[in-house]
Amino acid sequence: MALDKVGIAKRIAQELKDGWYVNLGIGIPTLVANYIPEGIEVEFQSENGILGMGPFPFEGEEDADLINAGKQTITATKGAVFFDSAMSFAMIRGQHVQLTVLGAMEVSQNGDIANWKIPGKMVKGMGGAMDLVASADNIIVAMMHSNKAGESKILKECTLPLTGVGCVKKVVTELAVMEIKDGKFHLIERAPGVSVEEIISKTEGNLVVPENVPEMVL
Amino acid sequence: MALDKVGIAKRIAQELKDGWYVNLGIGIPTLVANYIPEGIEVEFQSENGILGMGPFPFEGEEDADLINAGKQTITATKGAVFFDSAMSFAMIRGQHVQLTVLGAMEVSQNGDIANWKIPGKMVKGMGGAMDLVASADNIIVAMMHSNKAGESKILKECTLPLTGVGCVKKVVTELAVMEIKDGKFHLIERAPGVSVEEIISKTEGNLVVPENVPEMVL
Amino acid sequence: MNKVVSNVSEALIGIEDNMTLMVGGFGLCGIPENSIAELVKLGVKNLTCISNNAGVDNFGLGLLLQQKQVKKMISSYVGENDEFERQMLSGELEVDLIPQGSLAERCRAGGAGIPAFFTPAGYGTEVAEGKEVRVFNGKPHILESALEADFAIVKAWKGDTEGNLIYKATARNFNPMMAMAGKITVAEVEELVPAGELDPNQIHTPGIFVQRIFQGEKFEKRIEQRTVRTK
Amino acid sequence: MNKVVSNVSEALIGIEDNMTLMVGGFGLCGIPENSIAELVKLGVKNLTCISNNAGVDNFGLGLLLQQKQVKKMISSYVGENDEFERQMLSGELEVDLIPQGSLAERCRAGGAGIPAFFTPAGYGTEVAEGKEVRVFNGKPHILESALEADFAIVKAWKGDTEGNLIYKATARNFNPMMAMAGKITVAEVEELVPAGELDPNQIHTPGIFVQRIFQGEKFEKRIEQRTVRTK
Repeated sequence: MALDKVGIAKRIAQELKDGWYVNLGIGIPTLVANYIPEGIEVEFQSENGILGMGPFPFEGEEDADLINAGKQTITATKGAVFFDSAMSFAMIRGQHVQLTVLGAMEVSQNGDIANWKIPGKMVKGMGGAMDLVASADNIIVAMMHSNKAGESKILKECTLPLTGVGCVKKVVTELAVMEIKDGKFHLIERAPGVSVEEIISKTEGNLVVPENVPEMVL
Repeated sequence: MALDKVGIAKRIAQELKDGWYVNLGIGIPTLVANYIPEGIEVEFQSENGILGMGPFPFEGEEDADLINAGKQTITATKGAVFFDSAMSFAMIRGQHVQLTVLGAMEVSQNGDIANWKIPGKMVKGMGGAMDLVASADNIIVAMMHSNKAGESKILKECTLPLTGVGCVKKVVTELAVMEIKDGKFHLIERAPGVSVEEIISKTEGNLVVPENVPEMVL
Repeated sequence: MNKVVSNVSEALIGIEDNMTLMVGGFGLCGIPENSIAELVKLGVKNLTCISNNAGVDNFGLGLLLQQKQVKKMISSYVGENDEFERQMLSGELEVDLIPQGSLAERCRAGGAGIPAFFTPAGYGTEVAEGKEVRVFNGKPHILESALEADFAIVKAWKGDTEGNLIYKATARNFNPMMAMAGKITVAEVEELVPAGELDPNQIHTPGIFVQRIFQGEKFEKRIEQRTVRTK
Repeated sequence: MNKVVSNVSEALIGIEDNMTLMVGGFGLCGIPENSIAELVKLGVKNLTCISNNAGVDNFGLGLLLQQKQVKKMISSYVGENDEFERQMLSGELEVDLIPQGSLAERCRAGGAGIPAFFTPAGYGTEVAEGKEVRVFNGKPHILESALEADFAIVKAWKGDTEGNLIYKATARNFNPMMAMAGKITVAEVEELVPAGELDPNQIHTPGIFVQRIFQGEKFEKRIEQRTVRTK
């Protein structure tokens, strides 16, 4: 069965390593913070100016001056730090953040990503995404395998304006975990109960399928 | 009679204007802070990281963590701020400091200045001087008219490695106040009792001398 | 150096049609509410606004968009601001969208006398069009230029009479860099104190960057996405 | 994220001959005294040191110069350090002298992922030799590149177990930018406190830049120019 958003977040959380600083984008990526594996410690950076982002505040304890990049009210952990946007992107551009998780409209087999604009129709803006994808060594995309019309978003080439070029290392969708290398998607895991055939049929880009594709363990 | 160091500092202090942020170099320029004209308020920046530099501390109140760019123990005024070196030079390079006063070994008639190195003999380093002279709109040099061998330091062209090009606006020596414009020195004032002839004889660079050269009023 | 002006009207004297304004804040967090309200009242038009985003439809810079006072936005994010998106898509509003980190750094560069710098952000995208590309350490970068503004309008938590500013939590965001890059920088603060009351070690924006400061009359501090958990 | 190491020896593990070190401080103010003493003890050689100056003959980085442990200095100021000047003039020591503001900005750039930027400082001087010149707003600028180091060694006033740092007064100087630019950044602090004790609003160096932190055993804090007035 295809994963729900929580499932995707849980699977991505397995990628976290002890001691990492992590930037989580808006949407599914934000949920990753709820499923940190036991025994490891990570710290969350939000590009609007906090390192050490904690959970949502208790009702009545919201502070308009304390939000994340999604403009949600948050809390700060012990040892947290606030800073300005230039310092925040110094951390990001300077590769001090070990992992970036973000959403996408399209990803291509050479690691291109598009997630900020549909010409003539919709413009959200790139926000910090272009800085994040151009800088981070380790980028995981959390997304749905297909759009609402059923068309694959895992492509040979992106059709929408790009956010970054050749930067995505791994994609986690409701169906599969795929690595991107050598200009191809490599199927690593499939969602519990999802067949390799379904993944192949919903993937437009070149997909390398090994003999044995293990199911995710969530 | 030629001015002493204090005299030079007093004359330069007359150039201060209300509301200015001012950077004073090591040596004679430092003394300028003691002669701020009455009724005006200026604030002193020291490039090692303080805005609002106050007088020397009282004996026993020195703080090793509170020094100026000359490594002298200082105090901070009310409303002072400490910052790092990048921020300090952001102020300087970004032209937020209205006046820079510094010393020189040589100045030329097109406003070049040399003050950091005598090849093969002496190297002090440029410290912040190159940033200061390249950035400041308003640079006054405090210096002696001649070197110890009696040779003019007010030159057609500098002979020593330059600190900056075409940047000096005004020079105050023990003998004279000179403005630099149109590739020439312009004699503005002479020290009390110093003759125009003496100034001319000690100035190697082209010197424009008006009919009437007033004495400084200190 | 006393930078105090008596109110928001005095603080904004000199702002005219066709000027470029930097406005601090991220979403509705850390925005100069009082100054924005005054800009609406003044009715200045054809403004170029440099601001990470444009608030929401009915608060923050969204108010200026509603009144059609803005000719051009220089921002990184449109997000949930429908009027912003509508004016942009219809061509009524010029928009220069740039990566958030580049925006922050370009403001800082403007204040710091650095006319241009290289960044990897935006390489291979629309953002790089017409910009110089150069490879450093095997990685392509694009040359970005400094941003400056006729007025920078920022909001701080505390400020003193010398213009020294301290921001609170994530309300700091773009305010410090914009404060550096304004020809005239106006700071509205929640609490204005005499010089000497703030710890000189703990100032976020040194007063040298601030020309005018005043205590804002009222701060609504609207929350855009109220997310909570239950005890 | 606990960054605490038990002492200076543990803090400097991995420093080897031929490495590039950034060392914070301005004169003798804000220098990592304990780490410098340990470097002398370790006897590592052929170091390239990036530091605004080299202390005095018998304190600060001057100690490493005396022991001939330094191959190259990248600094802005020699000043009153006679041994530094002597080794430089005799050619024993390679020296790259660069403007102080460029030095600070190049360290920041190294930490901030900005490979190069334009500055007016040094145009028309020796410093500009071999560097690209470009005119912005009618004024010539030179292209300066980022600096990075194998280790950055900084000194702070207070630090917490997460590596967050606060500096005191003008002892801040180059420390924050160097902390950003080290592949491994070591911070020695006068007072080490548990995470959560420092105000998150008032941190100068966020812990993300610091890999190792320890409380220095002893700080002599020598004063270079004791200037006083009498009551």
